[in-house]
Amino acid sequence: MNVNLYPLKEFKLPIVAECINPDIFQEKSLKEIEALKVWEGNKQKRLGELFKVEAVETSFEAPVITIHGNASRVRRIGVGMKSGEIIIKGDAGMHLGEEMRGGKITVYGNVLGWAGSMMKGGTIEIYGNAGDYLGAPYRGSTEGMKDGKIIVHGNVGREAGAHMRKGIIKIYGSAGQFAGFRMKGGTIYVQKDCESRAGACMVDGTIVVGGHIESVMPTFTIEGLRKRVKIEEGEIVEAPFYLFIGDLTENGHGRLFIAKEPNPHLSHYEKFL
Amino acid sequence: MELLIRNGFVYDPINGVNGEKMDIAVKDGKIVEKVNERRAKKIDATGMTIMPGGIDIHSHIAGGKVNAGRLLRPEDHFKDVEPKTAVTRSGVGYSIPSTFTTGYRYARMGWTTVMDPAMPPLEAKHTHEELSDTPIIDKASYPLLGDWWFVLEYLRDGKIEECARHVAWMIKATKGYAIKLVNPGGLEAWGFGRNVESIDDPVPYFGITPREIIRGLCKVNKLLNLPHTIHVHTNNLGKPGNYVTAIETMRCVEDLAEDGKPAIHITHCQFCAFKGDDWRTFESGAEEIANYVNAHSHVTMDMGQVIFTDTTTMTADGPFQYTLHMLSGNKWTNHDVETETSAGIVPFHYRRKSYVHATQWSIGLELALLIKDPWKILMTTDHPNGGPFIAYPRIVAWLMSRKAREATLKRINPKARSRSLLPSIDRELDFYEIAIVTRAGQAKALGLKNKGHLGVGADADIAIYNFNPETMDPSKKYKAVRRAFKRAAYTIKSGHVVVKDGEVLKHIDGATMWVDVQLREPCEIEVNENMKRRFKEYWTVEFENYPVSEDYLAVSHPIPVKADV
Amino acid sequence: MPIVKAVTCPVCGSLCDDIELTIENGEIVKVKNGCAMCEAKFLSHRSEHRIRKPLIRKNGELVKTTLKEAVQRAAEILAEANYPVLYGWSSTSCEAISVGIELAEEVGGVIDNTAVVCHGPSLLSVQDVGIPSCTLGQIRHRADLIIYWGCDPWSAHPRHIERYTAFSEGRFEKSAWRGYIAKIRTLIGRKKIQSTVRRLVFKKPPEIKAQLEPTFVPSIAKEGRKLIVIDVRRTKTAEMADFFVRVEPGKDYELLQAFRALIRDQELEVDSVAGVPVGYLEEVADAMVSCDFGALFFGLGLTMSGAKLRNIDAALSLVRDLNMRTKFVIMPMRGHFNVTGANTVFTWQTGYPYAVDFSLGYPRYNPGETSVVDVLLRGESDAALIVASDPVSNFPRKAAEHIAKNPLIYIGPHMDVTAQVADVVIPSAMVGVEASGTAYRMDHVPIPLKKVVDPPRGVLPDEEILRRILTEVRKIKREKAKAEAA
Amino acid sequence: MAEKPKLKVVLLTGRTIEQGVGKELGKSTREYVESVSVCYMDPGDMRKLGVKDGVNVQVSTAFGSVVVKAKKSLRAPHPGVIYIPYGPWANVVVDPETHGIGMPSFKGVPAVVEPTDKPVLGLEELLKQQFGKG
Repeated sequence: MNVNLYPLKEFKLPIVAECINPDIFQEKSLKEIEALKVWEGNKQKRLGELFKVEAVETSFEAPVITIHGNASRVRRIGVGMKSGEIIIKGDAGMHLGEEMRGGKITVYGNVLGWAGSMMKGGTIEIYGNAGDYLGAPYRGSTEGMKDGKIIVHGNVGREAGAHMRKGIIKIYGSAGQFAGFRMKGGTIYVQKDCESRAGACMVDGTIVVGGHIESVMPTFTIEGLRKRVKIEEGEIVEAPFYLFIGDLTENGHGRLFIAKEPNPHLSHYEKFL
Repeated sequence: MELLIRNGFVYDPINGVNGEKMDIAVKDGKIVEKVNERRAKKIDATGMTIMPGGIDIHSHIAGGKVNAGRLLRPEDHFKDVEPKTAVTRSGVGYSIPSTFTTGYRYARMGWTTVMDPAMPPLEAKHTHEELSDTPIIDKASYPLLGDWWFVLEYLRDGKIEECARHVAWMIKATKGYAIKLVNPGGLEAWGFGRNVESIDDPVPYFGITPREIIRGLCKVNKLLNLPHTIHVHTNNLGKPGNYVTAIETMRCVEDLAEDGKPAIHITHCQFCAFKGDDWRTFESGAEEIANYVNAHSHVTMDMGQVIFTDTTTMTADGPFQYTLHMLSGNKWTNHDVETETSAGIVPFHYRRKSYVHATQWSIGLELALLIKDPWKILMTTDHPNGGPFIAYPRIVAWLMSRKAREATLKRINPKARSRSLLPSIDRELDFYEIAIVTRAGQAKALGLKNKGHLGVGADADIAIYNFNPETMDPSKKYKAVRRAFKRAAYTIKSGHVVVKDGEVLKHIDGATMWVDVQLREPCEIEVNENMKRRFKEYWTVEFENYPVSEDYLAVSHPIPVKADV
Repeated sequence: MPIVKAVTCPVCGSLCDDIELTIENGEIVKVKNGCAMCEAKFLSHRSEHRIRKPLIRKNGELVKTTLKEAVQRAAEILAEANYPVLYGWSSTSCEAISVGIELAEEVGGVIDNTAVVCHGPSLLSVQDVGIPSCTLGQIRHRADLIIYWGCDPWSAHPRHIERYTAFSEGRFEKSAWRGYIAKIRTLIGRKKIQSTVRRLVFKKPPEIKAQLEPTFVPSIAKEGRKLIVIDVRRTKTAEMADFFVRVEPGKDYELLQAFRALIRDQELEVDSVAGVPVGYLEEVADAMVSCDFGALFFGLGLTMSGAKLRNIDAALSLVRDLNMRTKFVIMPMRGHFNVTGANTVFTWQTGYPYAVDFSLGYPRYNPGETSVVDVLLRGESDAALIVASDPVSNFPRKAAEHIAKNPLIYIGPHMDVTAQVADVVIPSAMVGVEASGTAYRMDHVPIPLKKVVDPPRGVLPDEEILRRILTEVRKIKREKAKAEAA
Repeated sequence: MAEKPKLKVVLLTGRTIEQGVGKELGKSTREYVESVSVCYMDPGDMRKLGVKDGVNVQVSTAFGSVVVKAKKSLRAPHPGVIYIPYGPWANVVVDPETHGIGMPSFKGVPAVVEPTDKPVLGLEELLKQQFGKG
C-alpha cells in the first residue's frame, strides 16, 4: 500500500513526526496510520489531524510515502527507516532520515539541518538546498555517517559530513564552512564553490572541491597535481586538481582535492611540488 | 502514617534474620514493634523477598564533576529520556542521569541511601544544591581532603591535633560526612601536571609523602570519632602493578587499627587490583588483595565492578583521567580546584572483546567472591566509572549465580576468559549475603546506625522484591533475580510507599546527612582567625562566603559526633 | 552607618566577593573595592528607571496593574501557548532558575539562557573536545603564562587581571604589576617623544602601514609572569600585555590550528597565517610549550566570528595538546554574573546547559534547532517569558521582531528595552542587592549573593514571582482538565 | 550634489566599559543610549569618508541600515573595521544567521559606512520604527 500525505494547513509550530516512516506504515490500515501520534508544538495530535491521509493499494512490498506540500516544519521524517521510500514534493524539516539504515528518501524542495544525520545506509536525494550538519552526528557524538549516500543538487550549509566514516555525499551546488570536519573516511564531493576550512581536523577520507575555495587550511600540506579525480564508480571529474594532505594537527592523511583552474590564488603552493 | 508489610521473606543481617517469614510494622517513618492492624495500610508481600533499603557507599551522583560530565555528554543522554508524569519531573539518563532521574532510578531498584564520594570543598554548595534536587533517597558527601594545603602543611609539621581541628571545621563548613583521599599527594602534584609514583614519593614543594598523608588523616579520623573510616582512592590507580600500592596503603595503617575495627576503606578496589608491568602483561591481582584482606580486619572495601557498556569515567584523580584520555583518545575534561583537589572526566566504553576490560570485569567479581567475609567487600560500580548504577541487578545476578557468570564469560575476550579465576570459583552468594554487600555491610562500614537493617527504631527504608526464595533458586533463575532487582515490587522510604512495581508513585525529598563534629573545647574562633589570615592567601573567595549554610540542604540531617580533640 | 562586607558583585562572571557597601537609610551610598560597573549596579537600585508597579498592555499602551492581575495574565499566556520560549536567566539566582525550569517543563516550552548568544558555541565545542580547566585560584597561584584571546577583560571583567591572573599574588608566582608600571612609564615617555617629533618634524600623521607590518619579531622572553593578548584590535588589555598579536577578523581558526601544528613541531607551508607572520607565531608557540603553567582565556571574539564554535574547538584542542608538553588550562570569560550558574542548574536538572526544549515532555537539546534565536527566526514560538535579560536589545532585529509580535511577559528590575515592548511587565527585586541567592563564577565556584537593602515596596524576587506564576499555571491546567473531563 | 563617499568595512560588535556601565544604570538612561548608538572608526577611514568625531554616519548591511554617531577609535589602527557596541542600534545591522548553532553572527559582518544628514534615533523612536511597539 502506498500512502499520500497532504498537509491540512500551513504549519506554524514545529511538528515532530517520527512515525512518517515506511517501516511503521507497513501493514497498517488507513485508520491506524491516521491514528499515529505526532507532536504539534507541545500538543500531541494524531497524524490524521495534521495531514489528509490517502492510501493507494499497490502490489509492491515496501510502501512509498509521498508528502504533497510544504513539510519544512515537519521534523524527523523517516528517522531510522530501513526500507521503502519517502518522496516529499515540497520542503522538508530538520532531521530528515536521521539514523536511516536503508530505503530511499527523495525531496523535491529544500531541507533544513541534520538531514541524514548519523546515517548508516540507504539514499537521500535532495533537489533543492540542504541546511547545516548534513550527515553529521548529534552533539557531542563522533558517530558520523557510517554508510549510505546523500545527493544534494543545491547548496548545503556548514559542517556537511562531519565525522563521516564511510559512504558518499555529493553536492552539486556549493558547500558552507567545515565540509568534512573531523572526517575519518568516505567521500564528499562539492561540485561548485566551497567556503573555507574544508577538511579541518580530518583524519582520513576524501574531499573533492570542483569550484572556488576561499582558502586551504595552513595545516594541510601539498602533495601534488592530479589530472582527474574519481568520485565513485562511474563518476570521474576530468580536470587538473591540487591534492593536499591533512590535517597535520590530527596527524591526518585525508585527501583534499581542489580544482586548479578556479583557484589561481593557490598557485603559490606549486613551488613546493 | 502506619504501614504493615505482611508475610514476606525477610533478610536483615544486622539483626541476624535470614529469610524468615515475618511481618514488618512501620509508623512515622520508623520500624516499630507493631501497628494498629485495622488502621495501617497493608502490603501483602507473600512470596516476596524483603530487605532494608539499598545503600551505596560510593556513587558519583552530584556536584561539579558529575555535572561537568553531564555537560560533556549530550550523546549519552539523548536516547535515554524520562518524560514528566503527574508525580515525577522529567530528565535524562544513562551514565550520568540528571538529578531527578538519579533519585527515581535508585528508588526503582529499592535503593534508598547513596553516598556521593567526592566533594571539592570550595564547590561544596554545588554538591549540596544537586543533592537537594535528588529526590527520594537520603544522601551524604565526602569532602576531598587528602591534598588540601592545610592538611599537607599541618601533617608535614606533625601537628595532628591542629590538623584535626581544621578537618573538623571543614567537615562542618562543607556539610560533609567522611574524609576522602584521592591519590593523596598526586593531585597537588597534578597542579603542575605531575603525579606521585608510590606512597613514599614526596609531594613536590610540600615535603610530605602520601604515606604520611594517609596515616595522618587516619589518626585525624580517629581523633574526631567520625562514623566512617578514611575513604581512600589509592595512589597509582588504574595502572598495571598497582595491587602492590593498594596493599601497601592498607598495610601503612595496620598499626592504627583498634580492637579489630576498620581503620581504612579502600574504594573501587577493582581499579587498584592490577598485576603486571604494562598493559600487555596486565592481569588480575585480586587473589593477592583477597589474601591480604582475609588475613586482616582493619579494612573494608567496595568492588568498583566493571560493566560492558558505554559510560563516563570521573574522579578527582586528575592525572589518572589524563592517562585514560591519552589511552582512549576520548574527549577529556579536567577541573583543578585551588588549594584542594582536582577532577577529570573521560567517556569510556568497556568492551567484552578487550582483554583489559574483560579482565577488569573479572577482577571485580573475583574480589567479591574471594574475600570470604561479605562485610568487608561491598557492591558498587563506582558509578559511573565501572558502569552506571542501573547495572546493579546484573551484578547481584553474577554474585548469586555461577551460571550467570558463565553466560557472560562465554562472550568475553578469550585470553581474558582463559586467565580469569572465575571458572575456579564455585561460591554463590545467597540473599543473606546479598543483603550484606548491598545494605547491611554498607551501613556498618558507614556507621549509619538507623539504616541497613529492619530492627525496631530503624528508618523505614525497605525494599520488596518479587522473588520467591522458597520456590526459586537464584543460582538457576538468575534472570528472574535480575528482573526482580531492576523493578522493585515496592520501595518504601521513610515510611512512604514511593515505588510500586518499578513505577515511582511519589516525589518526596530525601535528607542530606552530615557530621556535626563537636570538638572537646570550642576553639572554633581560633581556627577561624587562623583561617581568615590564610584565606586571602589560599583561596579566591572571602572567608564568610565559603561555608555551606544549612539552608542549602533541602532536608538537613546533622549527625552529632563528639571528638577527642 | 552600617557597612556590609564580603558582598558579591552581581555584574560579570568574575563575581568578585570582596565588595564593601555603606548603607544609609536603606540605600547604598558607597561602594568600595568594586569596578565602575559594580559601582553603577549597586547605586542603580534607587534609579528612577526602576519599574515599581506591574504593567499590562491595554489598547497598545502599558498601564499600571496589580501584581495579582499581572501574574494571572502571565500564567494564562503561558498555559495557553503551544510553543512558548522562556529566555534570560543569566542575571538571576540559581534558585530562581530552578523554578524557571520547572515552569518550562510544566508549560512544555523552550527554555534558553543567554549563553546561547555568548558562550553557547564554547559549550558546544566542550561537548566535542572536553575542557582542561581549573578554578581561578589555581591560575593565581601557578600560572606563569596568561593569554587573553578575543576578550578584553579591562572593559568587560575589569578586576580579572588583578584578582586572578597577571597582577595577582600567588603561592608559586608573583604579580607582574611592578614590571607593568615600569613598562607603562617608558611607553608614555616614548609616546610623548614620538608625538612631539611628529608635530614638530612631519606635521602629518604617521603611516599606519608601517605599524601593521613589523619587520622584526620582538621576543617575549622575560622573568616571571607573561601576558599575551591576541585580538583583532589593540584593546586596552593588549596595551598592558607583554606581547600582542593582531589577527585578521574572522581568521582566528586558522591561527589556532597553526599553533596546534607548531606545538607538534610541524612546519607550515605558508609565510603568514591570518595576517600574522609565522615568526610571531613561533615566538608565541615557544612561550606556550616552555611555560610551567599556562592559562588561555577566551571571549566572544572567538565565539561570535568566523568559525564560531570551531574556533573554540581549536582552542580547546590546542590546550589539550599542550598538556602533552606542560600544564595548560583554558577558560571562557563568562559575561553575565550567573550565566555559568544558569548552565549549571540547567545541566543538573535536564542534562543540557541551555536551549532545552520541553515540548515533548522531556528535555531535548540541539542548539540550532531548540535555541531561542533560531526558534524566533523561524517564527515558531507563540509566546515568550523573559526573565532577567533584555533580548530585544541584544538579539538581531529579525529575532527580536518575533518576540515583540507574540504575547510577551517581562520580569526584571529595570525598564529595559524588552519591557518597553512587552505585554505584561512584572518588576522584580535586584538579585544580589535586594534579594539573596547563589551564583556561579566563571570557573564554576558557587558564591552566595547577599540581600543588602530592601526592594521597592511590593516588589518581589524573581524566584517568588515565578513560583506564583507556576502555581497559577497549574491551577489553570487543573481547571481545564476538569472542564474537559466534564 | 556630489556623490557622498562610501566605505566598505567589516562590522564588529562587542562590549565597551561605557556600555557596561550604561546597562547597569538602566537601558533608558542617557548614558546607555549614548554608549551604544555610536560607531568606533579608524581615524584613517574617517579621513577617507571626510567625517569628523561625533558626526552621524549611516551603517548598512544586507540586514538593515542604522544611523549612529561616528567616533574616533582609541584602539586604532584597524582600517576597514568598524565597531558598534552591543545594543538595539547594532542589532539592526548584524547578521541573524546562526549556522545551525544558535549564535547569530555579531562580529565580522560586511557593511558599508557613509556620512548622512539623518538624525540618530532615540530609543523609543528606534523601537517604534523597528517593532511598532514600545
